[in-house]
Amino acid sequence: MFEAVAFYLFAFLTIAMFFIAVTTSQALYALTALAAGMIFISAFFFILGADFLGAVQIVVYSGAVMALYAFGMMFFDTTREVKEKNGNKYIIVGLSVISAVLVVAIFSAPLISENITALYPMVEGAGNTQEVGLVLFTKYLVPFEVAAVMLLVAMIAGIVLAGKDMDLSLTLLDDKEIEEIKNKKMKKVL
Amino acid sequence: MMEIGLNHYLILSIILFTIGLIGVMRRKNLLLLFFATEILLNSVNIAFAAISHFYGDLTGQMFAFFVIAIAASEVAVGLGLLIVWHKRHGTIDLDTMSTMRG
Amino acid sequence: MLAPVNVSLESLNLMTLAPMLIPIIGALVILVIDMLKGGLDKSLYVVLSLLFLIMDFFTIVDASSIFMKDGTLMGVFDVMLIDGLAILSQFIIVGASILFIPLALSHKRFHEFSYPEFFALFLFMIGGFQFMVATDNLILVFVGLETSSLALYTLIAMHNRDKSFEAAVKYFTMGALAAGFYSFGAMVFYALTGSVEISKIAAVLAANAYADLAYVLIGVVFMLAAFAFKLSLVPFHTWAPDVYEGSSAAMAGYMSIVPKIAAFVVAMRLFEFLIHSGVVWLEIVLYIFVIVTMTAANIWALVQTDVKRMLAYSSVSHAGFVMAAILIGTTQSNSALFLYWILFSFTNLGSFSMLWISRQKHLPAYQSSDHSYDKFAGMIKTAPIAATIMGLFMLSLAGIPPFALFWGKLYLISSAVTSGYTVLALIMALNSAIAGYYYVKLIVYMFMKEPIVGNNGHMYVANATKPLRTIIGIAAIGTIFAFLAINPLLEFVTSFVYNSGY
Amino acid sequence: MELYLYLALFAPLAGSLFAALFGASPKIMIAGIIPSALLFASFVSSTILLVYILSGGAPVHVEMMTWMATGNLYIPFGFVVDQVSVTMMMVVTVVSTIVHIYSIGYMDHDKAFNRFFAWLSAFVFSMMVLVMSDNFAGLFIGWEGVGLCSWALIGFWYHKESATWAANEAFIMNRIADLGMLIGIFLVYWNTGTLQYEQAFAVMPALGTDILTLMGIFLFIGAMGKSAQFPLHTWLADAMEGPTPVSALIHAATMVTAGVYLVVRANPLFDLIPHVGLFIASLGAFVALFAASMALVNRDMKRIIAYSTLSQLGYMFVAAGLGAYWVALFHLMAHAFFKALLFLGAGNVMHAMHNELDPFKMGGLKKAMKWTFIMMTVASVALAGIYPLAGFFSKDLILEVAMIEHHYIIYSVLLFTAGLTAFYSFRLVALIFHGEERYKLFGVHPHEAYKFMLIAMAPLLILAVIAGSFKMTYFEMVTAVLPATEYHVHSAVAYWIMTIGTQLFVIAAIAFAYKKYVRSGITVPDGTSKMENRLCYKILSNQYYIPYIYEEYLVKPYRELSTIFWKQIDMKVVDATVDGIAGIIYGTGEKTRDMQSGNLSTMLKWMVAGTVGLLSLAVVFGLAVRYSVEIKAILSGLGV
Amino acid sequence: MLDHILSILIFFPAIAGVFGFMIQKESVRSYGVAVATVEFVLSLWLWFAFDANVSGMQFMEQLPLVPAFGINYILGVDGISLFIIILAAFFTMIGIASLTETKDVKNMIISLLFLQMTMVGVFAALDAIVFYIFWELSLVPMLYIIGAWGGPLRIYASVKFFLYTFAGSLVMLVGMLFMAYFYYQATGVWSFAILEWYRLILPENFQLWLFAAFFVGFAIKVPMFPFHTWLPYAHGQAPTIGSVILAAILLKMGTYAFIRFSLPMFPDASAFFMFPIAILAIIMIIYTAMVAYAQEDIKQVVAYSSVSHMGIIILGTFALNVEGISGSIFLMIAHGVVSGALFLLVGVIYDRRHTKMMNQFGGLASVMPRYATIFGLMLMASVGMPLTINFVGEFLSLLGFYQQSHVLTILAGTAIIVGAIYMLAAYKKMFFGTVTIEENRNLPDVNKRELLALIPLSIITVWLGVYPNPVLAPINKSVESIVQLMHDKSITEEAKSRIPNLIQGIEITRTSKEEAN
Repeated sequence: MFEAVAFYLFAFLTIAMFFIAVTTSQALYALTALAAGMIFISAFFFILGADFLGAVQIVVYSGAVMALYAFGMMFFDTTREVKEKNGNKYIIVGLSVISAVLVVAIFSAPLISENITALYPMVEGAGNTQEVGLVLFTKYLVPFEVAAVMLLVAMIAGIVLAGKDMDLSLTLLDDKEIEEIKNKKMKKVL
Repeated sequence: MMEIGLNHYLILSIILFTIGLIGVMRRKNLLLLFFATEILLNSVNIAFAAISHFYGDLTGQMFAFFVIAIAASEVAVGLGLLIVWHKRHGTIDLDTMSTMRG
Repeated sequence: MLAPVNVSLESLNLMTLAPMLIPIIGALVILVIDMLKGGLDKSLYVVLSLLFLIMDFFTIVDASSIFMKDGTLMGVFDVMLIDGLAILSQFIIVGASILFIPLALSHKRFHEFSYPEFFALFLFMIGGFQFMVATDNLILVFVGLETSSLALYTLIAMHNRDKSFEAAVKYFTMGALAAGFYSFGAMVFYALTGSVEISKIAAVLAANAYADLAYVLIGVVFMLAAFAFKLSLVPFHTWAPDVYEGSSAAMAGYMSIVPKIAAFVVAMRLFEFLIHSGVVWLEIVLYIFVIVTMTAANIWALVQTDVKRMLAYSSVSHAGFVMAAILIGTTQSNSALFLYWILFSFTNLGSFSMLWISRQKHLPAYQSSDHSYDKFAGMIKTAPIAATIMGLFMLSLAGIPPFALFWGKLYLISSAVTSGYTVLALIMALNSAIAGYYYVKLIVYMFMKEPIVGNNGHMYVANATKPLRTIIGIAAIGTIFAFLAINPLLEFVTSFVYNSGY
Repeated sequence: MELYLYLALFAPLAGSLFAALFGASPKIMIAGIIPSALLFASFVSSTILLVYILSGGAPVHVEMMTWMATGNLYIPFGFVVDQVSVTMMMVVTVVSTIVHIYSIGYMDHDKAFNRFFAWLSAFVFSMMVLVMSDNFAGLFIGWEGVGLCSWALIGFWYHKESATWAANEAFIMNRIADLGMLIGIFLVYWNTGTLQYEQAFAVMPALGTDILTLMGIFLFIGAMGKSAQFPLHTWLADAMEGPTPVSALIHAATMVTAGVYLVVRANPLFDLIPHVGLFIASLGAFVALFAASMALVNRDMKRIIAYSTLSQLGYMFVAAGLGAYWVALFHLMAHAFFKALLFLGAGNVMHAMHNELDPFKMGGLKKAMKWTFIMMTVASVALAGIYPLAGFFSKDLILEVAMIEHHYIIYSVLLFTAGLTAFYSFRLVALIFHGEERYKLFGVHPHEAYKFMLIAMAPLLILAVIAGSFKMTYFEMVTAVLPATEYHVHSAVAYWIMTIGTQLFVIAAIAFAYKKYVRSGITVPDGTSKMENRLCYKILSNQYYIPYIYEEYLVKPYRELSTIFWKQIDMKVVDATVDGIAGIIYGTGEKTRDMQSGNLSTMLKWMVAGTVGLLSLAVVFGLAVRYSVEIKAILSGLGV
Repeated sequence: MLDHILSILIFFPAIAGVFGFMIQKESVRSYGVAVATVEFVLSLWLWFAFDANVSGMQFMEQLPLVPAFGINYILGVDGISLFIIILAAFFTMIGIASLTETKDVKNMIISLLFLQMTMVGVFAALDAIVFYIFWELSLVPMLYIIGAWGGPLRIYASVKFFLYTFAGSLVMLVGMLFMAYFYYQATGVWSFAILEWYRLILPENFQLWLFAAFFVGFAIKVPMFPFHTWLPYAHGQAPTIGSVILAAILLKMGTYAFIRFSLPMFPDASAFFMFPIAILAIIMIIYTAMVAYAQEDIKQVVAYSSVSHMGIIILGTFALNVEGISGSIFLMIAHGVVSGALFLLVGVIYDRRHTKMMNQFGGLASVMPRYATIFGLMLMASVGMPLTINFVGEFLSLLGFYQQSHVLTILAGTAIIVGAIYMLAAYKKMFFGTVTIEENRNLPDVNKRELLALIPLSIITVWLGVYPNPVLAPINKSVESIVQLMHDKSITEEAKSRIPNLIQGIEITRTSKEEAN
């Protein structure tokens, strides 16, 4: 019963938040709504017993991602009202509704799954974080490491792209111009 | 109705996914568009967690975990791209972004 | 409480990680070198990357000899999967990368190559692709895919001009949507089978006799959408022309080969068992995809005015063509896919490299884009050898025998014929004919038009250096003398594909 | 004897090639003399062969080399000199030698003198191949060869539009007939397995009548073209655009008789199909009358003679068609002599009159051109068939044949035609040589031809007079290979009545011609006289409007249809379809490339749309599978 | 040396072409002539060494290419291909020798040498894929020649030529793959060797489909009505040398392929499709002849006349008997010589006046008598005058087809009439009459270089017309074996009755099969 109440409550809240996030014309609202939605989602994780995931959700999204976005928003100066020209709304509405209806129609039928054996069953008595840790560092060690690489890539990408060196494009300059600029820089340094 | 089953979570997930799709389609501001892609990934995460829960299997949680990591990386790269674009053009409206066509 | 986990190191088969680790280590080395001493010339990084890639290549050779001896190998908690497909695709990935990386040594200076990070990201990307193909775990596929994609977006953007940012943003945004599709699809499969490993998914679905076909289809739809994006199948292809146009020609050539073969391998793993289990829907949908992609992309390529954009559409069309192999799903067709792609890499890399060496920084008035057709008018008069080589690549792309791609087409169409896809074979053949037009169009410009006044032909090779010429030479030799290599290639590919059970 | 055969055959070729060497150079006498000499050699050889055959020698048969051999087909270059071919050889060599010598004078002032002799000798060679060949294919070589030379010689003065037009007309019309000939040859081959005369004819009696009839008809169609039988006759009159010696040689004496020769040669075939023979005879009779009627009013000297040739060819076909092959051949020979003479005489007149052809503009030329006058008169008499000249023997014989074979209609037609012949021949003679000297109005000063030309013509004159006396020798000779039917009217009385009646009728016609045209006050008709406005005159002078019909209803539609085929069908249908397909493909690209709007939002929408499309397909398919039983039931209920 | 003479013949010009890049621009023409002459001499040597008494393949060569997929480099000639190879060598030689083009002559000559490689290759290949390689490859130099040196519409014409034939041959490729698959099914081995394919007896419905697939490729190449419209453009726009080689050799690829592939591989389908194809051929003959009559451009007349003549070749091919097929092969050579010569002749006048419109001429016979004579000779050959080369072929083709159908042969026989009509009309317009245009008054007659090309052609025209046996006999020998093979292979009653049984042919077929092994 508690589960049901919590589910519906949070379901309503997440849907509402995300709906606001995609429809509002105030960027700030959107950001706030998104952040709220993310936190509400972590609630589902807790309900479902995925404590570790819930914590990660809050930390990563609300902490890191939202901070980044907020930072970005300030940078882009999108705190004001966002004006968006939308062409044909019917296409958007139509496509979304059709897809939703189709998928919902299929999923509203009960999912009959047999022959399923949990490969990494939850172990009685162990905390979720422990379980996760075990699986993460055995079975999913490689993906985990690759994810680390991915984060490294993202970091490098972020640094490179946002870095100052991008301001001046060597691609668009002739060799002569590049030399000149280099010389200037050298002088400044000296 | 009151018994919350897997299907409830799945349907919720689909609804959120659809909201994400709507956002992806209607947002013209790239930053806000990225929000929508976050919604997409998050909606799937709910489903993963739910399936994981109902099957008593950790793989779903693992998947969700990696999805979060991926989402975070995407934010970094996406914002990097937006910053560069914004520096050049002072806008992040994607309608300004159609020099190539045909 | 949790029981302690005992893992023996032998059972992990850490060897399976070696090919992927090498580029990653290489990338780290480059980053470290940059950290220790900045301002080093790009040539150092190029050679370093090249060395690591060659090492990587030999590791794969080693892996292939193990595969030939022992068959498919699983490793590291059965996450890694070194089968014939993985090895073949890694050969292509690393081989194409080896051919690509010297293109950085262009005569003119371009922004991205001034960054050591470029090479690091490049190697990370290769590592990502290698992970992607060497597993049947959807999680690792996803992570590998994203690693490489994120690196790729950055590499494109680092070209540092408006079009490349635009391209990167478009690619990135659509990629994010595709990632959403991918995760949704994976979720559905997980919901159905409780597993994210393709072999297990296949086993469970088969055990259930596809009782929840509708669910399976939903999963397939989203997976298909995600891979259709990666493989640029119509209508998920829209990024391709813009991204190719926006990025540097070398990068565009690279993109037309490597990410796609990785995606093809995953698609093969994922869809082949479905096709063999008699999911007629998938067959129909793939059929439609193949035909629409081939035809529509061809038709759009006809009307392009920029060669690079034309080649972009042509790559889309080739992807559709090769998608037919997955639709057909026999050993012959899967071998044909690899054969085709190997030959395609030579030719396509060659043709994009030709564009690359003719890259200008400032466009003259008559040129509307980097590589507009007008630019190549009368090339035979001003730069005859370059024109001839470019013509060769075009002929090969058009499937004129005995150049490389003809053999791929031959074998692929033959596989369609052998499996009873007669109409498909005919459509493929006729599409090749339509494609002939736009390839010939470039030849027409190069060989039959008068050069524009003031064009002394220097611009066609303005960006050329020895390494670039070497790469083009290798591509040209590969294209012309492909017929000598077909037999060993075919036997090699077929045995690998066959022994992997595809 | 083979040596003589080869000499007879190849001497003209050598002459032709010799003259051709100088083809592009200015006139050189030797280019005329050498071919003439070589032709004379050929004539001598032919004579030797004739003597040999006459003395009872076996036919000379040589096989020079293989021409074509494939499958079962074997065609050699084989030549045979037997009684029939030696007759033809004689005719050809005699007339052509004379014409050659004559031409040296006639073409004296022509710039293309050398070319003329090249072609003329080439013609003789072709004609020799035609008559000497021992198989149908060889005959066809000669057949086409003479057509080619005829084309070149009719169009000899190629700067004249009418000449080239006539040349092409002649060639094309002959081609139409040649198709028939070709089909006939195919029929012979596929039914007898060979094209050699001997073997083929040996097999023929075993074949069905239908096949033989077809063979006969198609071969005869070939003959109709060369011999200008109705309806392929119009080219002959137009062919008079060529130099007159050409008309004499080709369009009177030799080539046009090739058709007759073919029928005679194929006598074993035509013997088997008398109904076809009757058709040939009827057509011949019709043409005889038809052509003669056109000659009545014509005002072109050469055309009149051409029509007379046509008419005489009709006679020959009557004989050949009725099975009197030797008679046909005999008339062929006699006709060759006097008709060539007539033409050469006409040539002299033309020369004298500066190429004037209208006899109404001449008159009274007998003073200026005595010898020519004599020759032409004799030739006309011979043509009219007055005893004892050649025409009498040969032509009356044909009348007798018709009588004896009980084809009275043919007989009466021929008899009537004989009268017409006499009339128009002497109308011509009268207009040219008698009466007032109308030519003076045009300021012409006629002169007699070169003496050597006249001397050259002399043999013809003699032959025209005496050829009839060879009749019995000839009969004995040729009947060795041809059916030896002697044609004698059974009662002597009837014979005499017939002969004398015919003679009287002819003489009356001559007298009428003289009466009408040897008088003063004949003016050049200007289209105003009463007679000229009569319907029948108009019909005749317009050649029954046949050339007009051909022009209007064949040539023009063909030309228009060709243009339509090209511009409407080839360009606008066939080619436009191809371009249209390409255009549709390209146009689709142009129209749909806006799908790639370059706007990221649109791209994303496309992706979503693609996914939704796939989803709907999935749902439809999923439902269909789930409810497949029900759907099948419904479908079967609907009767699908 | 003789073991590899075919490879030498194929690749010598190509290698020479590659080396040609190093030659000075001024000397490249002499180089081209030298190479082509050597090639021609080699081809004559081939003829000399050719054993005319053997019906099967000679000078066979075999190298594995892709043995895993049954593709091997197999070469060989028989009486059918021998003479076309010689003709190709010959035309390349005289084509280069009489080249008047001065723009980019080096590229032109190198292209021609490459083209020669592909031409010889097509006719010497005994493996379907090798055949296909050369077949397709031949399009490329031709595309360049038409597109770079042609008239104002050259690009349209060349691209049309390329795409049209390319599209057709791709369908053919699918057919080949099917054929190989059937062979694989029957024997368990992949093979593209034509001689192996000959041994396969296919069910009739397979034959029909495969025949149709091959037909598309061949018919476009021939080109048969209604696929012919690329030809007038290609000819109309191509430079002289392009037209010459296109007409003389490239078109023959299609008809040759009919004889090499369609007939022996699908005898029942050939018999089945005989009448439809014959009707197409007749439409080709008459319709295109009429279109030719309507032309205003002399080159277009010759171009359309080519189509018309190809109709007769097709007809002869589908006579399905020795006479017809031999005739059609002979006519291929004949038409090659004659149309090649006619295009050269058109080139002669085009070089002088830079127009091909017939109304720009008239009365040329008096200005250029030698030219007029040679033109006249070729014209007469073209209309099928006996004792010229064309007649032998036309006669035999029509004769052969007469066995199959009387009425159709009569219709087809109108070729000799309609052919004469347009040719004579064209000749009249150009050569007869008086000179009306001032520029024409002082045109120089054919010069030595032109005569160098034209006189040998004239000699061949007459020589093979008078004495075709040296060529016809080997052709006949090979055709007999093919016809016998067709008869033995055919399964339907229709085909058995249409294709004659040659008693003495059985032995020959056997030996040729043995050789194939």
